[in-house]
Amino acid sequence: MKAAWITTALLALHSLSAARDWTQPTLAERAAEAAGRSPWESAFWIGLGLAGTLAAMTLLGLSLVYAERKIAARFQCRLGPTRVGWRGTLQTLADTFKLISKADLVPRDADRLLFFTAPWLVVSGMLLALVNIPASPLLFVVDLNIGLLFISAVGALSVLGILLGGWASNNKWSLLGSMRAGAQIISYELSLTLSLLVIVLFTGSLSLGEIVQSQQEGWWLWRGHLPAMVAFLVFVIASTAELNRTPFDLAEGESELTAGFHTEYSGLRFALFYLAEFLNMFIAAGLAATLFLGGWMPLHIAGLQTFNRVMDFIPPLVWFGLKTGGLIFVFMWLRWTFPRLRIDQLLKLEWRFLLPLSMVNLLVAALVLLLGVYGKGGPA
Amino acid sequence: MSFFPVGIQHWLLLCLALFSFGLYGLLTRRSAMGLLLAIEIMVNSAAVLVVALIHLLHPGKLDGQLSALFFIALAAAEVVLALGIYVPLARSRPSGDVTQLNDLRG
Amino acid sequence: MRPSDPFFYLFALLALGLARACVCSQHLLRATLYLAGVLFCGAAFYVILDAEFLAGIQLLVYIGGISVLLIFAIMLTRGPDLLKDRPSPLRRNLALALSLSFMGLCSFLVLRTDWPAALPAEPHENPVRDMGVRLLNPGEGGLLLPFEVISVLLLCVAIAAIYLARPGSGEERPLS
Amino acid sequence: MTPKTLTLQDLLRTDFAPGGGTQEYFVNMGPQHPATHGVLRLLLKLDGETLRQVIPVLGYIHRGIEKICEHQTYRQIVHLSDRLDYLSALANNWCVTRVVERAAGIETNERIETIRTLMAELERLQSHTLWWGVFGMDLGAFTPFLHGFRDREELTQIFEDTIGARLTMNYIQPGGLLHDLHKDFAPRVRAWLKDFGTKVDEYDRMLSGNLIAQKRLVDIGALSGDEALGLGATGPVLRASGVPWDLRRVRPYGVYDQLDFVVPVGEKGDCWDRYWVRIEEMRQSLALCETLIENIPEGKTMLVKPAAKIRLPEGTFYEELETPRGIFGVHLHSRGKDMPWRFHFRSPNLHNLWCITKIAPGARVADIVAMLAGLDLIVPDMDR
Repeated sequence: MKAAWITTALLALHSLSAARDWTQPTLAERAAEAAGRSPWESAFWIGLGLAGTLAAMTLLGLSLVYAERKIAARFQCRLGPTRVGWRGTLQTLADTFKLISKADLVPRDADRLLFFTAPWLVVSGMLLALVNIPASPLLFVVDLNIGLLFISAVGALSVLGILLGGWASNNKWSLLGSMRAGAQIISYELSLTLSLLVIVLFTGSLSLGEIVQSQQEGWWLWRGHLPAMVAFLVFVIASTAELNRTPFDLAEGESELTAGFHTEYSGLRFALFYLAEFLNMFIAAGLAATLFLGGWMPLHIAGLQTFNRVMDFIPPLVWFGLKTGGLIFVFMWLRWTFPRLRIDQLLKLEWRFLLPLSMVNLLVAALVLLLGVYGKGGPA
Repeated sequence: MSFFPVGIQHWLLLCLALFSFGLYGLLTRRSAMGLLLAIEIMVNSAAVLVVALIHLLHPGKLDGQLSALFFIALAAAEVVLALGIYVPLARSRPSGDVTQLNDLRG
Repeated sequence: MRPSDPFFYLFALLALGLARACVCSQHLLRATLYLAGVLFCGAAFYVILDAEFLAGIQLLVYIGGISVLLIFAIMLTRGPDLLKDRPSPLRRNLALALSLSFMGLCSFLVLRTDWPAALPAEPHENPVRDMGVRLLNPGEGGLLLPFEVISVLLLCVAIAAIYLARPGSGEERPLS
Repeated sequence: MTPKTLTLQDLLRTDFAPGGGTQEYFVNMGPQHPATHGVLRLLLKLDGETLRQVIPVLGYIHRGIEKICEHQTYRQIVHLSDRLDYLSALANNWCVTRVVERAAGIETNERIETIRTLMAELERLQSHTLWWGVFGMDLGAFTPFLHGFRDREELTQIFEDTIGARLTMNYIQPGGLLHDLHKDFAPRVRAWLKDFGTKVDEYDRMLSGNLIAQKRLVDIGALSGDEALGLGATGPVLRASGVPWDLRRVRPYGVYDQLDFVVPVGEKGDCWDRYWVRIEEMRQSLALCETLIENIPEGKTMLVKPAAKIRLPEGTFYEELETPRGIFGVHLHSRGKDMPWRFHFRSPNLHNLWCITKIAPGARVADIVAMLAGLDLIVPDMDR
């Protein structure tokens, strides 16, 4: 019986990985292709992309919150959710229903229009970025030729949402929190973008699909030598700051600002902020995995043919999931280990350390590219 | 001129309308901030106009996009400088009303 | 009718509505949000005009940079008097007349002009790369000089802004 | 000319002048705020993120305990003293007991004194453990909070076996102890102490050595020894400022005179010194408990008939001792009845709180949270 199960599972896995063609068209390309034939077919692909993104968003949000709670519990010598569903897996779903059914409170003197708009701005920014993440050749909604630029551009929508939400709440703690968030995100955006540019320099493309393709011979983390490694570190630090997670969670530091910009939010709108926070973490981790760790490309080591064949057997979605999951775990690990920085220390870290470092790093990357010493060595 | 297909005239009229809104704002606003917002609308409509004209008259030529890039950079510089003046100004006096800024007069 | 045409009308209506709200709103912070909306529509126009890179830059610079800066500046400066901006009826009517006549005159010219047909398309395999090459090309058709000039300008602006807004500048050089 | 009394309204004036370039504003930290650990209200005068002034506003949990004491018998007062600083309930009990015993002339035996000392030291450990967890949480690290509570929980269960209560102990009574030790007490305490020795090292690894934590603590909120004395600060706050004043050493009570321990003293009096002093006190208390648990003499644990009414002679009596947070004093004025005529508590937290007004100006909003955490305040003890 067991053997039958294993055989079936292996066959299914194999059919998935065998179906892999690394130049598969994305959903958007399918839609465009279909538009030439019939509008219905085009609408089908567009609808599939939208529905898939929304479903993935919900599922990811729920599972990430669950993972955070379980991992935090392990760090803190406790169990985490255990009651609802198998090992508490449905706990977050139950909490979501609770949040949705809660009374919708708006502070008396709040600016209602901005107060209502802010969470949607944050979520829309997140959603626009999410469609660009290449989870696997099959699960890739759009491959914009300016993908990377687009992702960092729509990230701005969430800054706008956070700033306006904090201001509109008419609460001084919220305002302080949103000012902190604004200053922090604008500052760290610089070194984040500079670290992305290193990879753009190596690949010569902004399209995430092409960036993944370019790592067929090896991940940029290894092939890019020192600059790529530094860029990876800077990216992880700066995106932790962009995500407002500990040790950079000053915008919502609960012991200082009660809850920062979302102090006055409750119910569904709070849930939106919360969802956006977790999905932005997924986007950051997915982006890091795509840029530096080869995206859905399997791990290959040059010269080990059998090993590489075995690695090829694992479907790309699993590879992407493993890499992204590992990075998400790192984010959570940081969060449950470190205390919080102070605002001036935070800005000092960026302007006096990370920004000069990433600028020099970009120059070194250009030098590496000019001398042509990249592209050799390391696990491919 | 019909609604479809969208041609040069449609784009020109759209940008003109946007520009006129900006002009209206420029003439009615009293606060420095409001003026800045109006100017941004005007600059943006001009940039769209340039891109649209080049795109529709000479498709594939990149000059429109390149000049729009310069537009964007200049607008960014202008806003940064304007805010650099505005913030100390608004802090040192009761409001950001430009009609009250007549200290250099006589 | 091209597939992008309905989108043109959609975003044109949106942009016009938001622009009107932006110049008429008495609440400066809301006006800034409307401005962000207008700029977002601008990015949409660029996409319709096949300039995706420009759309990305528009989002990054305008929404991510300028709108956030504007909101920051409004938050940093105090006072409810800043947030209300109500023009007098005379001023409003004059402005309306002036901008409408400008609009009318220019529309008249636009509609009267015979616009030439489009030239044959110049194909680009990778427009972003070609733009980059143009920007850094010192030779024929190259834009290296303006590019360098604007880089220097941006640097000057950054330094000037820091100088103007540095703490204590208000006391040392009173504007009155 | 009448002396001018400053009201809250006077303090609430902002020094804003047009053309000044900066703008000050007020923010209420509390009475409901996570960093104040209770209903304490701090009015912060801020300029951006920089603090200009801190005005503590008390009275949100005032229960009139001193007034209630005037209508309670001396045994009942012990019970009320639990409700002041609930993390040092045993020390508070002991202080009330000592003043009553001295006034009534009750002599206790060696066993009672040893158990009292042991319990007080165990409670110091319990209190500091909780403080450490909350301290981490205030700095933004949530994990220490649960680790601290985990270690405190076991000790609380040990207390529960013998005393029957987890927080409001009411254990040290005039004339002895409420109950004798539980039969499992000694082995469980030994096991816990053995375990806890490794835990303190774990605390060091988790928070003390963290670069961010050090950046947040070192040179923040420095309080000189003179200032600390002037403000009436006691306990770890005073010792962190370099004043080696520990009543267990300078005026020994219980069996402290037979014990050997070091009083940790800081240098600069900043948040880091306050942190370090408490961590070091944990190590010292650990050693003390290990000695005490092995040396509990035999004897009776209650020397007065529990039902007997205690009637004190006329006079004024004062006793003080060292709780985990500083000097706790009881001032008792008796007119010969079985109830006091006036009963006054000198609570350490009220005086320690006032240090914040000295050290906070010029710091950031985040620093005030670190300072409050370093002062280790218990709000019901201030308001009484």
